Amino acid sequence: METIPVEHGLILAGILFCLGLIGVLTRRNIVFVLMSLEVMLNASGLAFIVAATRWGHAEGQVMFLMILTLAAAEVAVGLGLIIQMFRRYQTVDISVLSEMKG
Amino acid sequence: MLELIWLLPTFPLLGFLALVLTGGTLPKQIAGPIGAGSIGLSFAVAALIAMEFIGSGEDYFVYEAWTWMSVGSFSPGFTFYLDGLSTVMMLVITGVGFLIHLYATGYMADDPSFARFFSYMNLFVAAMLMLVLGDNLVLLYLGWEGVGLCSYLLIGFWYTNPANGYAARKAFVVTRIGDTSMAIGLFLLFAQLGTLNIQDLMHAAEGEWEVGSGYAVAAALLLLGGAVGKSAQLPLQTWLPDAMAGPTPISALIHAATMVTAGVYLIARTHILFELAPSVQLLVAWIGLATLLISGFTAMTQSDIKRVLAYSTVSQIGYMFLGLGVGAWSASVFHLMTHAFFKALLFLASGTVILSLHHEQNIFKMGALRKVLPVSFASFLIGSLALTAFPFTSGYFSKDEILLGALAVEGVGTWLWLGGLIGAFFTGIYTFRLFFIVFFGESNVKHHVDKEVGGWHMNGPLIILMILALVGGFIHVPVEAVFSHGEAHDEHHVSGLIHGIMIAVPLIGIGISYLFFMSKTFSVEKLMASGMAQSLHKFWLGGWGFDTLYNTLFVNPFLFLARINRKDLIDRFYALIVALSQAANGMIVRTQTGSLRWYALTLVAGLVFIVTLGALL
Amino acid sequence: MTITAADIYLLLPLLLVTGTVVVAMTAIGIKRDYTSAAIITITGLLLSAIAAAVLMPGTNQQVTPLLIIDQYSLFFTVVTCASAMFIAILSYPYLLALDDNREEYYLLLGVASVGAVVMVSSNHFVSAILGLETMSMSLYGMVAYTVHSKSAAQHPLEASVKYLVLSAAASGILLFGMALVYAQTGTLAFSSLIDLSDSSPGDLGNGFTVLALLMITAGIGFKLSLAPFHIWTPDVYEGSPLPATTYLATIGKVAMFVILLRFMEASEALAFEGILTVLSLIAVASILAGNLLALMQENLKRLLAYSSIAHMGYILIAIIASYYAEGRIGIEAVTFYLLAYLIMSLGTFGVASMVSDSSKEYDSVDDYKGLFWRQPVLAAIFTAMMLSLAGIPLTVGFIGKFYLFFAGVEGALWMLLAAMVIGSGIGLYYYLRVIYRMLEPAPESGAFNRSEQTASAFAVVSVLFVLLLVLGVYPAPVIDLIEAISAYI
Amino acid sequence: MITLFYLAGAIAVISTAAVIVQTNIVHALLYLILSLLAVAVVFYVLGAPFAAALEAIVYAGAILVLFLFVIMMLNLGQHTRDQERSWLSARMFVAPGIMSALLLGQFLNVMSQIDQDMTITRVGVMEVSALLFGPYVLAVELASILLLAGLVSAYHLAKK
Repeated sequence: METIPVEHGLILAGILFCLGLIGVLTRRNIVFVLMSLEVMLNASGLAFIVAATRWGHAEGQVMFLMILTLAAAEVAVGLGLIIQMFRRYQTVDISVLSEMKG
Repeated sequence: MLELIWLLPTFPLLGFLALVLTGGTLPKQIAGPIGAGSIGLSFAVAALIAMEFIGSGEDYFVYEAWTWMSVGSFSPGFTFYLDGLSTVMMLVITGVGFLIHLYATGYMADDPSFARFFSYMNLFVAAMLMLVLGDNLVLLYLGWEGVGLCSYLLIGFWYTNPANGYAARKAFVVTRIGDTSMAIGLFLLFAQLGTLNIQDLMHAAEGEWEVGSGYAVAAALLLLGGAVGKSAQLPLQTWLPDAMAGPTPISALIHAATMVTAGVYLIARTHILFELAPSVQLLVAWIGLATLLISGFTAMTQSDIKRVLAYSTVSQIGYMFLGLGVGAWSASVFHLMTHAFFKALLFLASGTVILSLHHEQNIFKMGALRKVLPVSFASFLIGSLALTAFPFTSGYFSKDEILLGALAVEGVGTWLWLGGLIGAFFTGIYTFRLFFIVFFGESNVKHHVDKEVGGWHMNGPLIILMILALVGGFIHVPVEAVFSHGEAHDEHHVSGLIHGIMIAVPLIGIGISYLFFMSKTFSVEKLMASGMAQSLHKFWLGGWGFDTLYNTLFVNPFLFLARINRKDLIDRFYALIVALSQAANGMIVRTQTGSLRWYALTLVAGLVFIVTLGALL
Repeated sequence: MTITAADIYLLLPLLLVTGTVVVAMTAIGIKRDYTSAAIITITGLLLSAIAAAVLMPGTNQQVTPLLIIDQYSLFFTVVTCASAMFIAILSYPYLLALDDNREEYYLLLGVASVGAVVMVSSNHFVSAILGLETMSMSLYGMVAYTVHSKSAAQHPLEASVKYLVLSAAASGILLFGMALVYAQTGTLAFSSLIDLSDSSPGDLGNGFTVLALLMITAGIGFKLSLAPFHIWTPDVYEGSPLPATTYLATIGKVAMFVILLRFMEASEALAFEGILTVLSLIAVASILAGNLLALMQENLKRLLAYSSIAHMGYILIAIIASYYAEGRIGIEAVTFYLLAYLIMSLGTFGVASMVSDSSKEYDSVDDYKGLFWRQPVLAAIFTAMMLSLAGIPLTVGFIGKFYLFFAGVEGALWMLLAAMVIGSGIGLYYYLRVIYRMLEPAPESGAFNRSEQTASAFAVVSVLFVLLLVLGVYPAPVIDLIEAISAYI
Repeated sequence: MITLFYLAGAIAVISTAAVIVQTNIVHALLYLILSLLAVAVVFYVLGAPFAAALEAIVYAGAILVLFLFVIMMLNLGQHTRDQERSWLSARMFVAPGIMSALLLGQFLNVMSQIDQDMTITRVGVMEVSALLFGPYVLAVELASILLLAGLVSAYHLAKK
């Protein structure tokens, strides 16, 4: 039987998660922001799969499927908003969306 | 029938609401019947309930109208507790209250703020009933503060005169000192015994605290603080004479018959606590004695008809405290009732005098009024006799019981009895001094008085109160069950001599008063000639210098502080809080930049912060 | 485990809400009609509220691993469905004038309610996430619903983008935390983390558990807009159309809190000192930040957003107290306060959405100047709501705050209570400011004079007003009910 | 197999890093697909072939195609590259970099204390499906509602 240290799997997920976070925080292009969000969600899914492997469960995979669904729906709505935003401002720069403050 | 007890405070409350919600615009023809009628209805219900309750022979009756909320061990509710004590109180409040309301419809007829007056009066009665009928500390406190508020509003009823406003503030501030003490006492009881129900509290206190234990003494002392404030006893007695600034029916209802006796009620209600703290109980007696003597002296020197009566009220409540202090619980409650009759009578009669003389209150500007004001004369005669404890009037029986109770105390009892007797002697002097000066002698009236102000709604209450003041002593106060386990039951056999002395002393007082003010056998002027007598007179007139003392000790330093504080340090402090909040607001608002990337950054920063913190802990 | 007929019966409220969406969608497919979509949704929500109320006595059963149908969840099913119905009624006049497809709004509202019902019945990560995201997904749409309308001067697009991006990031954090918990426990159901950390050989360590729990805390903290994760709240509230704001502020928060409560109780997370400290800090920070931010705020929606941050902080105190205090007083306090918060917020936003509509929102505090002289009844209701939010006696807000306070006292959380007292003091200032503004003389060229009020919307705020008073004066029956249902958590 | 795990993991990390620093959006998308495929390989190694397949099909195949579609629709081709470059200065990375580094440091700190091996058991389509159509059947139904919400929202927002 092959074994992999559980922490390696989780650390991989953690690294991907942090990369996603960096993407969300740095990019001004909203499409990139959305892509980075996908990376974060995917990292969470990976963490679930790793955990499922640790226990030899199928449940973690079920959760992964749910995350997949969630990611798909989020992308659909997000892209809808991007289209709307581009139509109004002719840009994908999220900095234009800072009219409300205080 | 007993379940209808919730109607008692409800009627006055509805009256209050009706008068207030119409904004005081109701005409007198409607506002009067609402104001007095609501109390009348309450009295009718109270009478029926009292009859059924006494007939049932039960010791007490509890009716839970509803529980406000029940959170953990804290469950205040509108629960009414009826026993002998609260029966007496509710009958006095609604009965005497109704008569005074009725009287007031005549007395206040020309006042532009007629409806406002009755709205306050109704609210007062509602609060007072809540106070005496509530079975838990929350209701008790609610009623306690409610009557205080109404008292404040009514003393300052004629608020256009700044002096009235001052009197109202003084009453409010002074009683507030007592209220604070009481509130702390209630918290102490709740915190230590974990229930709000008064009866449960008393039983718990009995079970958990030793006689003379620290908690019992502290709680009893704190409650006593509240009682002396509300009942105008030493050292917080100074507000009551000034409270006479309010309309006379107010003086009769609030500052003679009901509210000022709330302190007596409070101590009687929590008598078990005081029995657990015998030292405090004895203190109650000494406070009562000191108060009755001091105010007795003062009453002899006053020239304002209402102030004389006010000091006599303070003095009579002193008797009640004396009774409480010596464990003559039912005697005190008895005196509370009879006092309500004759003092309300005296106040209302003085109201008629004042009104007939076009708001003249100085007794030296009256005189020879017995022909002109026959009803007032009769009222004053009967009221004064009862007040001086003339044999077989109501006051005689109750005062007698208190003094006998004092005599029964081991050790200091004789002294207390003697002090009370001296007080009774002075009562005779000052009461009949007032009576003789006002109704006999030569007329000093400036304005011509054509006739006595009256009408059935003013004279009717006077006549009923006259009867009560005369025969009220034969009413049996059904409070045995309330005090059953605490009262000194062993009837001391008292010799005829003692009885003779107790009957004779007030009569001697009356006699001396006659010699001074009626027959002029002795001259006041001659007595006053010596310098010492004058300064004594001045001292007594000023109420033993308590006002001056308090002014020097508290008010002036406070004013001084306020003056050097013209720049207002305290207010600066609050301004600082405001400025700090605004500055904090200014800073924190800057975090709301509107930039999405900044928002995301704070989100992650928060995450990093708590994760790091969690790892460090 | 498969679903039996008895389970179906217990799922009736959920099925009814879902069915409502399906029926509404079919109706829209056949013929676009705004009124009928509204009526179908309102009826469906009402029916499911009734169904949940009927099921309530004596029910306590796990239906599949995902959902727990007990009295507590059914109570909140009733509450959320009724609230959703109220919001649906309030939305009707608001959207009437919208020059766009109006019908889908009710589909979104229905789906969001499905999510809310799942959330309040969830004791499992899968259902928690699915419910949460179903609601969020609909809310993205609702927040941006007026995006096409030219006359809508607000910023629905900005609000929706901000909400979506930040909420998705928070979901990512939440999911990662859940994955770590799952790695630790091996089950997706909410379960205790205490037993493991002591003896179990497969234990991943205390630090690991705390890390996982803190990530979940951060995720949930975002959804509840607790400081320091609160920063999105005012912008999203301000930009959204009022009915969407109402949904977000009421049901969105309440359903999330139920999940938090169940998770905290089941996982015994508070037994970890780190979690306890962090939650206490979050509570204090939320109370102070919320109240301070609201202090000078001139936009009513932002003001309410800030005040909701503070209210969430208050409730968190009771959650912390539930760990310290004997008995279930903490849970009861949370439950009661959630109910109180729901009533007050629905009422406040309800009145605001009654004086506004999709073409013009009156969301500046100045717009309410003189409301007392124009519409005394509405102003009186609004005043009562404000006083209740401030916690003045004889309103439900007072009882709620008292309950929280009592729970705090039982738990001896003196510092937190001090924060609550300070916060309430500051709060009084800005709530009263709104009331004073209403009492000022009405400006000549008044911003709004809408005299025609929809009777149904008026009925809704009146019902809320009555509830506010009744629960403030006579809360005993509701407290008894809450005591009974709190035993199920 | 073990080597494959580390190899795929490395590819995933590198290509994800490339995504967040890319200025060309289409290239970034391709890197993201590469990253997702690498993660799919990781899934496979970890004994989750079903998840791996779905990762490849749904994520890489469907979701990212959706991205590509929108990018093309908005015509975000070459001409936005300069703009991206101007937005993406090194300074921008400071604060997020520190934040993420701290978070990652926490992860590493906590996880490096774990010393446990997991045995890889294959959990195939059968087992997952048995769950999905057994106890988790409600989850499947709810997922459909979730998708419905996304659908309605997206439809309403994206329409003209």
